[in-house]
Amino acid sequence: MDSLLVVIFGFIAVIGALTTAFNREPYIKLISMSMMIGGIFPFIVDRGFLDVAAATAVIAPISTIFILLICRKGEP
Amino acid sequence: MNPEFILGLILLLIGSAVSAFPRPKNYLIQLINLEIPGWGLLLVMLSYNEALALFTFGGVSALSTFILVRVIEKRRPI
Amino acid sequence: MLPDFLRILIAAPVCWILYITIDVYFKLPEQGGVSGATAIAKDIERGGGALHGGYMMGNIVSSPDASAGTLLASCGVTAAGIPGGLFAALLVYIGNRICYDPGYAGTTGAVVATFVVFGFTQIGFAASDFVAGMVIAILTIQGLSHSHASRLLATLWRWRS
Amino acid sequence: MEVALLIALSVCAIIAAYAAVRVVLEKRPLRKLPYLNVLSFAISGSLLLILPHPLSIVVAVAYFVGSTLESNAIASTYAGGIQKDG
Repeated sequence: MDSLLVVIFGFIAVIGALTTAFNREPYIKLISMSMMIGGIFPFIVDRGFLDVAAATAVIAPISTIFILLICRKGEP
Repeated sequence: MNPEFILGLILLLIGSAVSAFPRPKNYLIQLINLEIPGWGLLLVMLSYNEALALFTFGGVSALSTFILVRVIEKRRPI
Repeated sequence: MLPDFLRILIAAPVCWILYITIDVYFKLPEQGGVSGATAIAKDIERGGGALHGGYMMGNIVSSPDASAGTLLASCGVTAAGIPGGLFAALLVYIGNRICYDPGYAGTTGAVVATFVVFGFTQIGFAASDFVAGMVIAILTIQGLSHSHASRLLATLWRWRS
Repeated sequence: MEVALLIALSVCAIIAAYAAVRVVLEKRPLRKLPYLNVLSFAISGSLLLILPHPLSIVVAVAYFVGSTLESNAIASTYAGGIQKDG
């Protein structure tokens, strides 16, 4: 992969991880975690593991939906 | 030292430090923080070209999240 | 043969007109499909936008419609030609059914966009230009300014009804 | 890799970086979701342009539908759409 692309997708993954780590509200943490996963996916595809990428793309939202079950309704 | 390995180590360090000391100290925040080192470990496994390990790790990660969610739900009724 | 940047800049308005036309024709700005889309529309209206444009932006966020169909069909034409585009249309229909949506807009958009993109590849365009053009087109609606984009979409909706 | 593919890939990646910055700078959670949608479009396009293979269509569609489902669930739960008793 080109070095510009490595820098850009690595930037997206790291800034998503930092926002997930240091924010205090659960919904903002979940949105930033989705952003971090988006930065990780091009690295999986670049290695050529298309089957792993397809399986992971289906599994990741299911994991988020499990976490959403215990986010309380009124709590921001 | 390829970029996947370095990125995975960065995510692993950030995630384990934050998941050991969660800032608002409750189970939900700690469970969300625990997802970050999981993805970092997946990137480290990716840099060693282990396809079967990636499959197994993805499935087990989602399953353990489900079990932890059930445990937290039972302990603190919503 | 045009230069590369000019081809992307021509492909972006073509994609924009295509998916806005199909979305407005299938009445996406009329109401929010799910409760999340309605909440996004109310929040955009509170920030200074228009309500019907907000409904359309919320529907684009919460289910794959004609914009996703255009993007994925041009991806399919890039990878495998006409059969790739039709296969992407089938997958978009399945994804629409997962997201509690009837799925007319997404499937129609994907099928129409397959033939439009294939027609443009016959006169010297590359199919990958339309992927970049669609990303630019969605940027102008969802990414620059929510209030201005929702007012523009509300104007188009008033024009249709 | 040919030149047209590379230029399209660069455009997608730059738009993805812009959308990521906008997601971080926005304060309210419901206003973050359209920017997240732009990011999802850009990533989903660049996944296919990195490796143009017929199986990549399945990966791009799976990523896009998964991301959309996630946004839908977050918005519905935030708005109180899932009525949960006990």
